[in-house]
Amino acid sequence: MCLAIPGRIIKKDTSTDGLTMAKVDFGGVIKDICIQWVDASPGDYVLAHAGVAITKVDENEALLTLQDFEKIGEYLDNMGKNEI
Amino acid sequence: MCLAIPGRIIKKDTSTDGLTMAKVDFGGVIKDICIQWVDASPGDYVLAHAGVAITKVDENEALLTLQDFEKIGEYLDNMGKNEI
Amino acid sequence: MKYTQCSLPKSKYDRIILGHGGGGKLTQSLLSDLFFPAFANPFLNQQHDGAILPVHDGRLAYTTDSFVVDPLFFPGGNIGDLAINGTVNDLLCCGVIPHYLSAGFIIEEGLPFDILKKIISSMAKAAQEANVVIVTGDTKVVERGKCDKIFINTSGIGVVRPDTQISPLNAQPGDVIIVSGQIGAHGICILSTRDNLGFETTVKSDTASLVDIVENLLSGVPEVHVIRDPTRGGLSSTLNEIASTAHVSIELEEEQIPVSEAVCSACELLGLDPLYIANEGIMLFILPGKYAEEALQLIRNSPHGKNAAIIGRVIGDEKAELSMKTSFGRKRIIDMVSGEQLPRIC
Amino acid sequence: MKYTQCSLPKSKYDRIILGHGGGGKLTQSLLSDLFFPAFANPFLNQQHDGAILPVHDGRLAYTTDSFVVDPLFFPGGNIGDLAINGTVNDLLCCGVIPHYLSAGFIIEEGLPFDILKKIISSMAKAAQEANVVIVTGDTKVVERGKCDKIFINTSGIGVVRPDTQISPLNAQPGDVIIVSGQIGAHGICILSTRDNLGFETTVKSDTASLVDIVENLLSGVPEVHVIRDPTRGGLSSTLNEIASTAHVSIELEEEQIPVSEAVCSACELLGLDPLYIANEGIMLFILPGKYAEEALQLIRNSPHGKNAAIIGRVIGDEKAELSMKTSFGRKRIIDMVSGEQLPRIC
Amino acid sequence: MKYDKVFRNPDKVRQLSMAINRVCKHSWHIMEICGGQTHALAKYKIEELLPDKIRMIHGPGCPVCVTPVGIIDMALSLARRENVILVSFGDMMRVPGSKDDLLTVRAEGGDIRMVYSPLDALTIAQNNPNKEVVFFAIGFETTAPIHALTIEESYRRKITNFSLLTSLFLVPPAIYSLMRDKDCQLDGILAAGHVCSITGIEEYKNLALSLKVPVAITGFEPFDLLYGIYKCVLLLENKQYIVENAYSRAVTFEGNVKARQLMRKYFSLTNVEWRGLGTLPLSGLCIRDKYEQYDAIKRFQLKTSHVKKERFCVSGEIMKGKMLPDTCIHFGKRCTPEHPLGAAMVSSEGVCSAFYRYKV
Amino acid sequence: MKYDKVFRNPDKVRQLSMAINRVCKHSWHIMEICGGQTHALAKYKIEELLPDKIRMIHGPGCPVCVTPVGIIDMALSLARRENVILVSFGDMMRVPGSKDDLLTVRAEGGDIRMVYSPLDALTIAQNNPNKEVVFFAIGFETTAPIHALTIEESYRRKITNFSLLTSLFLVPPAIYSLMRDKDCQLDGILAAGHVCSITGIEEYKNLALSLKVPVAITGFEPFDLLYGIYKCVLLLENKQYIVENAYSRAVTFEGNVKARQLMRKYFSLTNVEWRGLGTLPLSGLCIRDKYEQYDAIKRFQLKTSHVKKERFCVSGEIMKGKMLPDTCIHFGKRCTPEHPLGAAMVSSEGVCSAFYRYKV
Ligand code: SF4
Ligand code: SF4
Ligand SMILES: [Mg+2]
Ligand SMILES: [Mg+2]
Ligand SMILES: [Mg+2]
Ligand SMILES: [Mg+2]
Ligand SMILES: [Mg+2]
Ligand SMILES: [Mg+2]
Ligand SMILES: [Mg+2]
Ligand SMILES: [Mg+2]
Ligand SMILES: [Mg+2]
Ligand SMILES: [Mg+2]
Repeated sequence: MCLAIPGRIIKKDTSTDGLTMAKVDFGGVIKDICIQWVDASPGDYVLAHAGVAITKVDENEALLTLQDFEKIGEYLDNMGKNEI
Repeated sequence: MCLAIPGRIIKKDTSTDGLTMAKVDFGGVIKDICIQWVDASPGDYVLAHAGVAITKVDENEALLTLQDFEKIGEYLDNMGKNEI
Repeated sequence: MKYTQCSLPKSKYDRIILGHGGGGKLTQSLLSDLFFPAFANPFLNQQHDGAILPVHDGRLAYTTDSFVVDPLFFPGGNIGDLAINGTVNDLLCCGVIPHYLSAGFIIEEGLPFDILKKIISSMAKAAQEANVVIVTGDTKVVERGKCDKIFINTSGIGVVRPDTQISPLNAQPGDVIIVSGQIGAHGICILSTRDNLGFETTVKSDTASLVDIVENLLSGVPEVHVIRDPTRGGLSSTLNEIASTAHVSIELEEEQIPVSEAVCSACELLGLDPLYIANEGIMLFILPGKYAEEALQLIRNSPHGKNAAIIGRVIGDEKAELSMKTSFGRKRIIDMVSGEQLPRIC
Repeated sequence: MKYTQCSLPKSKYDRIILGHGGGGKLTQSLLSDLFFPAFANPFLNQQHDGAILPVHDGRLAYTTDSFVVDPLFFPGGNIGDLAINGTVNDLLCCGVIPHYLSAGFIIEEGLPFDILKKIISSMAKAAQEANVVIVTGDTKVVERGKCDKIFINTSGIGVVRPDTQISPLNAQPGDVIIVSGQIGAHGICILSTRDNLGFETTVKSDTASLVDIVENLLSGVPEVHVIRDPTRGGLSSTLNEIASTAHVSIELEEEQIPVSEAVCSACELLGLDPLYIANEGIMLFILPGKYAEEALQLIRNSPHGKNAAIIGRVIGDEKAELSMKTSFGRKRIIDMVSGEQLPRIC
Repeated sequence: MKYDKVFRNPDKVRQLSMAINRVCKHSWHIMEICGGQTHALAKYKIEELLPDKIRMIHGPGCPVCVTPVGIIDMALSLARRENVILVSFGDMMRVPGSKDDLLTVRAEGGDIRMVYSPLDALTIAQNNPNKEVVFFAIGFETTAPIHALTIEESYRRKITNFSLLTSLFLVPPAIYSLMRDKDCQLDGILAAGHVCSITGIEEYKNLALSLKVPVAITGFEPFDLLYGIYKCVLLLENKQYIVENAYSRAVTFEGNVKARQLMRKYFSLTNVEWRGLGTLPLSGLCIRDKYEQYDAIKRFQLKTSHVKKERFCVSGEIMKGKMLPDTCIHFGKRCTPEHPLGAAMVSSEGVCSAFYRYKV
Repeated sequence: MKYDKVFRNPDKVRQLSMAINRVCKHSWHIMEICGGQTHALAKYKIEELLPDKIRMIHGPGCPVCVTPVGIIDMALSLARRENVILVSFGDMMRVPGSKDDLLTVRAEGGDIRMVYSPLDALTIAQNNPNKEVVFFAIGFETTAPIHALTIEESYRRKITNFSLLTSLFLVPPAIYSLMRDKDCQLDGILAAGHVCSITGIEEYKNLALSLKVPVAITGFEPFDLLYGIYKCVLLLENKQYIVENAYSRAVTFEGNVKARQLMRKYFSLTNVEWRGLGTLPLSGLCIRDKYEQYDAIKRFQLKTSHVKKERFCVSGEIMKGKMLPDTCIHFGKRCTPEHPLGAAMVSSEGVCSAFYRYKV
């Protein structure tokens, strides 16, 4: 459920008094997305679901995940060495 | 103006409380025509214009016209004889 | 184990949905369940992007027409046989033996399958009668409201008979004009179904492929100059076109033109002229006067040609105009109609 | 003498009205003012019910397609060049040299003349580029609301090159699959214009006739088994069809399939799969593995073939299925889509 | 009808033609009032059957042709409204207003329907309760009572979304106007048979007397036309300024009383503009104030737009017998049935159109 | 996004696969909650990268699949009304009600529109003021706040012709229900990352604790899925019944507070029926009485039609890990994506459909 994909905010739309909208770039495809639930600025990544940004994508956390993965790799490498 | 063609009343339509309508046969083509302005029965000919019978066709008068025409013919024949 | 409720199966859609035009499984099933069985022939069964057809040296005739008739079904036929007959007749007009047809369908989402089936089977039957095969096809489905139930395009290929030269250019002074039957039936039949102009009539569409007539004629008469089917725009448009293409004048005899009483009456009712009414099973032949009687007999001996008549002649006249001798012996110019013929009140 | 007021002249209608399809003078003027000059060629100028065409002994390929695209104009093309390119490509798929096209127009009353003119001139241009001539045609006009602005049917005839046998039946184990360019552009381009699903993208339709590629390929490689254009239903439908027609299995390599980033992104946004998206300027070639690299070079050297890639191979497998090796080296069945692909929320 | 064929019989037609030749001693300009008669004369080439001494003048009796541009513009503006269905006779569809015609507006998206009978417009109104249905009610005395009938029926059926855009004309005022022009060339008149079926003969008696012009009430078949001309020539030669009923199978002295009552109930006399003739006093009909909800002009507060007079057409002169259509400088050149400059080229009943269509 | 590609990197995926093989000592049934995850597992053939000891169970997290027949029938009946435009996500179009689906009703003439966002339905409502626009609002916690937003916006923009036919579900009650079945085979859970973006982590902590089941909050890319499985296996092997956030770039502890506030403002908890699972207490959301004008069921006084139980589908059993889709007697025979018997075959997210579509 809940197809959501990450996109980069290009520009906030300040023209309307209602919803906070922004142009969001999804890998070359641009769509108007409601961003009023996230505290994000142009350049930030958001996860958009059904036309609304449900969360900001935390790039720092992404890096932490990848660092954790590297540790798994190292751990396995060591384990591998030990086993062989 | 006023394209009107003769047709024969096939059947009066007694189903409606409004306009007096009839099925009228125009040489094999049948159309519903309003006949409330004419005093006509099935078998009678009417002249229909824009869906309404504007007059009954008087067959007797038609015959009289043709008789008059015959007289013209005779008259001309005689004249012709005289002239030649 | 606990069974949970679920929906009824739908073995088949009973209407065309957009997916039937999507190029996927539904399209495939439409082809394999309906089109292929109806039109079965080895060429179509190639299931290729196109059909590969054998030909021999010579000349081909190639034609196309789209059919958009409303209503789809009318006394005497439906859009399906119309689409076959129309294109077969156009090929016949080129003096060829019709061989191969293509069929392109544009279908409005929601068309009941039953309707489509009837149309397809009429097409198959008409094709068989005309001895042609439908060798390639295409189906598109458009959203509701974006087409009127179904449109059919057919194109056709025929092989030109050796030694025949049929062309509107060939009409020449001394030729006679023969019409293969009573005119105006198709147009009047369709008009009779119109909501606000409609009427009851026994007139049936004349839709038919006229292979019989053309074969009989061409096999018996050595020289035929022009063959044309006076469809949209009727006799007057077709003969006007021929006159201006061949730079000849054409003179018709009002009293010789076969028109049924019912067609005449419908025309008088609406202020129309039978010369401008569409035909779908009528051919015009233009050929040398010396073969006139022979040709007339050959045509009249064909199943579709019983009411054929010699209706006029070609004269060598700079004006390249179409005229008609009225019943009172007077000559009247028959102009091409401008746009659609509109019913008149005055 | 007293002059009385009268209306302004209307030298021309600026929109199509029903009368333009009536077969009378307005139809004639449409033909002589617009169609004949745009498509000028000696066959069309015969002004007959069909065109008479010379052919030599051999085999013909014959195909038809209707075009109902909405919008009429889109980045990269319009319905006019689409209608030419689509039919030319279908002929190319038969391994033939495309020669003659027919064009059948169904026009909604009210279509601005300017729009029609642009479409016609695109058709003329596309025909010229593909070196084909439009030899016969037909125009119908339907009432407003009974069609979506304009539909075009084109059918086409080509002459089969001697000694070529191109057919989906010919795919055989050991063959490779080559795609001529990046997939999905046309479908995504059209989808981006949809009212409620639309998005901004730089993706342009790929519409093009691929005569260049096919000529280069066939002149350089002695054996080509299958040529197909993966239009509606995309790569997956076309390859599934080939697999089931030829009773072989096909295995693709996910990583080799060329897709632009923008097409990928649009697909992710709407939950679609590029394998199922329509193409209009892409060809699939299936040929013996030994010619793979040579063929790839020939295709890449053609103007429309720069992004060509070898994307898979034919294997001799009873199942006659289409599968794909994912980036993780796993095999996945690629089924034919059922009906239209629908955008997903979940 | 068993008498149909008789009245087209070529032998009879030829005999009548001979008879006219015999009885006609002097030169006469005879006007057929009705466009339908103009049409039939042209279609059957009847003028060729007349002696050179007789010249037929084609009258103003085509409602399609004489409806002024201003009213057509109103119809076009109504047809362009989202909530309006404009209903019209087929012949009105191609008549140009100051810029467009109904066919063009329909092509642009206007909901315009053709009907055979005004009564069909009521059905359209009933089937489209959320739309305003306006019938473009053109006509002479023959058609006007039928329009009145739609008002009566609309009231009876409680239809509230129906109204008429009227353009209704009366024959006698036009004849008076034409004949009183000092240059007018008319000698005799063929009255329009179908109009007289409604109106009866009375008012033509007065007209014949006061204008000193013989009137033959004439039908539409070739026989009828020649018979009317024959009668008219006899009257002319005998200087009898009376009415002769040469269409007695369809016209009675009193006419259609019921139809006239209905017409009077809903319509009153008014000055109207005739395309080609200008405004003539009390020459037309309008809906009585009492029934103004049926009057589209009032219901939609329509205003006559200012109509530019950039192009001119001489159809008024043609109707007075001063010119023939093909002497108009535009005839067949800038003015053709495809692109009519003037109303007389528009309707197939129009004098210029009939001349063009059946030209030799 | 620069991290997109990274999370699909085949090398990393292979390394994770190896890591799971290493750490997994026992047999585990792990359920991915979300249909999107089911889809991705199938599309990337990720189960083939797992040790045999791990069996993935495909959970109930597809709103298209679990929406009951009765509500689909309501949508169909609304779509059939002349004055209604029914707006829906694309995936709902082919889901069978008791007799038809939306595609069929559209083919029959129903005005049914597909949108990308519920906000687009508001535009449709504004553009069609004379129609009732009903949005078929299906979803879990991710989508429900967006539906709430349409109510808020509809009020702000003074749109009075807009309402929602809701079919809204909550994940935790379904997990509780499945896990409490004594035959349930589930050991660990991959929570749905995008749901958790909204809900945060709190309630999953309680769930893990009370059900004694480890939970890994998991994303949707191949890397993410394997990373979540890896974390889950570690927890399982270590008997740690806690929540691990394996999708921390998109999920925070507190989740999306604003979205939840809006959701609570307009919706309240209710018992709902899940297609395949039956009615579960307080497992869904409905529009609060205060805003009942936005509730299509009340606005149109819809009644659940009686649904025949003639055919059966075992998707509920599949979700409990008791059966695999291809052991269903209908699978691939009477039940295919073209003619689905059960909901799980309908949506491409559905477990049977994913199984069928990506079958080896
Ligand atoms: S030819 Fe045209 S411009 Fe001239 S009088 Fe006739 S209608 Fe008027
Ligand atoms: S295959 Fe069909 S019937 Fe069987 S469980 Fe899946 S959805 Fe239900
Ligand atoms: Mg043709
Ligand atoms: Mg034809
Ligand atoms: Mg023809
Ligand atoms: Mg095709
Ligand atoms: Mg429709
Ligand atoms: Mg094709
Ligand atoms: Mg094609
Ligand atoms: Mg193709
Ligand atoms: Mg044609
Ligand atoms: Mg339209």
